[in-house]
Amino acid sequence: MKKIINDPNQAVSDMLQGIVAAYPDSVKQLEGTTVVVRKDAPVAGKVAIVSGGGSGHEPAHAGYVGKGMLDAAVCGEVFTSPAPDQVLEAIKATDSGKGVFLVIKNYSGDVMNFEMAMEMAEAEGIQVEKVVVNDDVAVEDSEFTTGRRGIAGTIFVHKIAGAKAEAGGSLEEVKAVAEKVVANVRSMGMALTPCTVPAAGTPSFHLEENEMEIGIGIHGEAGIERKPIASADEIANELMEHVLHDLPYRKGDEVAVMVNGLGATPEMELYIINKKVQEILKETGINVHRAFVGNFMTSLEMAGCSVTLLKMDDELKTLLDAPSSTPAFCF
Amino acid sequence: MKKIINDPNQAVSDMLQGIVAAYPDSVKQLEGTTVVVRKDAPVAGKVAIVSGGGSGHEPAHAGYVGKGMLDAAVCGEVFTSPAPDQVLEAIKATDSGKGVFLVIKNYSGDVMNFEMAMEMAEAEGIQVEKVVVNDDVAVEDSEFTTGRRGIAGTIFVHKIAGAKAEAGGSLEEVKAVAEKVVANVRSMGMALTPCTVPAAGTPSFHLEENEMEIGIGIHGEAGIERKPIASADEIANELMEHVLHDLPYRKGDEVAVMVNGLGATPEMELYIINKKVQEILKETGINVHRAFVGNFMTSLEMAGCSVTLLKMDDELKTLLDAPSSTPAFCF
Amino acid sequence: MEIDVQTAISWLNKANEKMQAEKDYLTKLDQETGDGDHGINMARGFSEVENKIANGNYETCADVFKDTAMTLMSKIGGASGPLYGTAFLRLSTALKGQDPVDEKAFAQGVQAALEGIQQRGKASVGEKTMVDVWQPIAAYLQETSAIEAAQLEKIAKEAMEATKDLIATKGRAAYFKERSKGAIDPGAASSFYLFSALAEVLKEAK
Amino acid sequence: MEIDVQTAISWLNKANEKMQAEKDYLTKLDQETGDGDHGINMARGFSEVENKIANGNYETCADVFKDTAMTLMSKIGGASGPLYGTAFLRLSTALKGQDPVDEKAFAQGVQAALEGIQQRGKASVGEKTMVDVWQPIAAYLQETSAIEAAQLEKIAKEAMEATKDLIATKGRAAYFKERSKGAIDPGAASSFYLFSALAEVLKEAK
Ligand SMILES: Nc1ncnc2c1ncn2[C@@H]1O[C@H](COP(=O)(O)OP(=O)(O)O)[C@@H](O)[C@H]1O
Ligand SMILES: Nc1ncnc2c1ncn2[C@@H]1O[C@H](COP(=O)(O)OP(=O)(O)O)[C@@H](O)[C@H]1O
Ligand SMILES: [Mg+2]
Ligand SMILES: [Mg+2]
Ligand SMILES: [Mg+2]
Ligand SMILES: [Mg+2]
Repeated sequence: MKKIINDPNQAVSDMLQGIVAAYPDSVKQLEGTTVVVRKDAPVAGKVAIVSGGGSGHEPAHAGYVGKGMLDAAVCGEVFTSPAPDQVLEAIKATDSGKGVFLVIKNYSGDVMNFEMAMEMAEAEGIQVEKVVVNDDVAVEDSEFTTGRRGIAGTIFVHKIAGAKAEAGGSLEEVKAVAEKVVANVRSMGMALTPCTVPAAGTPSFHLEENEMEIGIGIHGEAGIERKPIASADEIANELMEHVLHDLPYRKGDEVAVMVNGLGATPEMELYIINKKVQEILKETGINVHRAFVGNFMTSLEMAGCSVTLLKMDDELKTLLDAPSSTPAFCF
Repeated sequence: MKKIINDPNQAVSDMLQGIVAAYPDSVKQLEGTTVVVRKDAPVAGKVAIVSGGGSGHEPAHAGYVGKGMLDAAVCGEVFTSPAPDQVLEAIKATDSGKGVFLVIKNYSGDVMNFEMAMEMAEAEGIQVEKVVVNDDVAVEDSEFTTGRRGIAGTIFVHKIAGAKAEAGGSLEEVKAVAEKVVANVRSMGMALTPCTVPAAGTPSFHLEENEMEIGIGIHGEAGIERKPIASADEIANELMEHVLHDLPYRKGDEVAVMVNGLGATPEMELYIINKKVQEILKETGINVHRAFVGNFMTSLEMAGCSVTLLKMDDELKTLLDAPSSTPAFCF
Repeated sequence: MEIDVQTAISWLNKANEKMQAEKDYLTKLDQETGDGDHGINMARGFSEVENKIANGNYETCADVFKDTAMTLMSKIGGASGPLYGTAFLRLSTALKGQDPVDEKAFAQGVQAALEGIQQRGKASVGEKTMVDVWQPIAAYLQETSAIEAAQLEKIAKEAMEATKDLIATKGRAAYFKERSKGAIDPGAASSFYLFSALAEVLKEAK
Repeated sequence: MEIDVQTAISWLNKANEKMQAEKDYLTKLDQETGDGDHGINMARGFSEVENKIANGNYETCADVFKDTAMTLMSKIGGASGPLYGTAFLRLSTALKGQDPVDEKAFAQGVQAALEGIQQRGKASVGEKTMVDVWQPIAAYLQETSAIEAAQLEKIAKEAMEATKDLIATKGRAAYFKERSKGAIDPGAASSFYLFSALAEVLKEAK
């Protein structure tokens, strides 16, 4: 394991101190917790947006704390959902009386811990609503299983729910628009290499020099299919095929696109994927409202990428384009 | 070699198409060249800022094209300076009559190619000035050698020269402030892994599982010293010791800090480095005006980081804080 | 046989000992079908439990298990945190006012714990989760008239090993579908260590 | 012996052949003390030269070398692009109006090329660059009364090999200081292939 860390068990706590030290004017860490909140929290008259999950996905989620996105990010151990008491602290620190909205990625752990916190907060008289993001089309959606994972599409939920809240939306309105995003966003990823949880010390799976994993998640777990490495164009084709047919996205639709790096992918490669993604969209007759290329939802030092599409309407466009100023997402 | 590419010889050209496809409203590629320019170039009444160099450092330099930073980025092959004719096209496309300012990283190739383009442009009656960035303290500075390399500190030159130009500064004023940045900026880097030039297909050097390189550049070249991997705190200490003593930065100084990832470093690790960097600055009595943590000047999929300090005065602060809106640097 | 405060504490300390010893193995199992943190999670959680109860002054088993529950709930996170937390919380509630705890009360407590896990995680038997260990243990405790330590351990072990051939439909392992077959479920394994710790403590207590 | 347009073209085609054949080797050398692109750069540049001159209709060597210069200058980039580009530009200028080019004129042309490289790169002999091959070649051509192909090649080869023991003070290799010792300079190696191509063409032309 080659990592720039001190004690592997202190990696998350060191990181949080490093984040707060980087942006002392805009964020702070709630004492005794692993919660990063807007320095001006609670923001009067605004619904608060709280997200989080295991660490190792940076800049998600602490990098999205700021005006126009999250009020707080609850940071668990690496790839481990934070416990309910941490989430509860985030809820309490950000509620201005207008209620708190939780953006949860669909993993058993995240759902259970966040829902427990929600119950605790409600018991304390705080209004809380939630959305569960499940954009990963690599995983079959079925009533009888855990269901689809939440991956990079989550960033669009943060941005749009955040903009709605910033614009003065009520808790119900924020929930409604977040659900609209979830209904219209789909993603799929692939990887060339595994990654190593610092405290584990060994990679989570093994890939041969000529192999790649298709349908990868963001927790170092293997994907749904292992095959020989293909060209960037073939990879883009495969990911897009699954994503496009799932909603489905159709000729005449307008979308936002995210080409997301998993942590160790040179931006050059992400742009090469984007070239093909844009060509496919053009051929399909789908218009692109806006594209995002970069590392938004990572999996430590995994090499690979995911592609996300979000079908837009006028409301989503206005909210996506609204200004936000956070370390990792700003315009 | 595990890469998401098509033909290795087409990687740069594919990437450029992917960049332009991502931001069609703000940038364009000059036809038949590897130059990315602001879509509204030439910007009337503004000194144009042109930079560039070999590719493989993304988001440098195309990611910094936009309002408040660069007017054009000239993109060479991977780690290979672009030829003079490409630089000349960038100069011609961005000159509004107020002159063009070249930001050159100090490598024999970059200096020679950019200076030849400068001569050609002057022969065509265009006013051109330049600055050569040489912030890497790992390399000895001597009259008789190539001198120090330009690394991540270059981003501060882009930002500050860009802001000066955007504010209506003359070519001489832009040059003066760029030289002030160069005089006050110092960096040093380290790596845990090498990287692979796509067309070469094999890594540029080899490191054992327990080794790191101190004083690494950004072109896949080995560093100045090889040693056993140390903790994040020790690494931050070593880099800071070299950087701090070089200018030197002193008690009471105010600085901007950049903790830069080389491409495959999880953000978590960059923030862990930042934690220690900020502690060291605090102990030394140096105030931090602003910090930047992320991938700004990379070396393909190299794992590692660099630390940059820029000593600030009021002018530099105003210009660093001025708004910029580019894909990779925006606030 | 009865379970008193000291037995309860010994059980949890022994469980911690096992979680520390098997930390890497549990993580390795979780690398195969999950995200590779289960051993780290359990080792962190149970070492916090040991610290917590070492500093307490307990009069009832219910209180020991309540502190255990709260500690696991707030120190583990992930999927296993709320599940183990809920389990011990239900156990605690069921044992309130029962000290010293007799076998019947304990059996009912474990049954309540199982139900808590199932409510929280919405998994039933055969989905390749910790439920597949808790269910047969709860059943054995209910039906037996005198807990035999060796039998308790054997049932837990076989139940754990049986998860190997299952296809996961809950938890992260579910993403692998057919590919989840062939590896023991990490949560089933940690549950086995928990009950094998109990068996050892009961044996010693005799 | 004289150099006519056909010999000039054969020289460049042969040089391209060598750059393609030695592409990986040159890149490997550049990985040792540089950034690992020299073979890629030279292969790209010279294949463009071959294409360019295949489509031309040349009356003078000066024109062949001018197109070579412009092509290398705009297709290589890096440090070697401007250096080889300048070299061939100076060679072209020196040979203007001299066709067919005799040995003396050619010797003066190579001397002018060397000076161009030195002006552009500010390197002198012993700094572990291509200058260390161009300088002894220019000297040999000036002092000999009749170019011997074998001798030309031998001088270039020895000069290239001698760069191995030098410590670089120019170009990227300079960053390595003492560590740059022990590896042949990639630009010296490509210069050797250029002159060894010339030697082979002159031999065949006899
Ligand atoms: N819905 C569920 N119901 C019961 N047990 C579950 C459920 N989801 C996960 N588990 C158990 O939790 C274990 C994984 O725990 P752990 O690795 O600590 O959490 P995570 O999956 O969040 O990383 C699984 O092996 C399984 O036994
Ligand atoms: N200042 C210089 N003067 C003469 N030759 C130089 C100089 N700098 C570099 N070179 C030559 O260029 C070669 C490297 O070329 P190349 O790898 O193509 O360019 P780069 O160094 O930009 O990657 C070196 O081996 C050396 O021979
Ligand atoms: Mg986990
Ligand atoms: Mg180069
Ligand atoms: Mg796990
Ligand atoms: Mg080179």
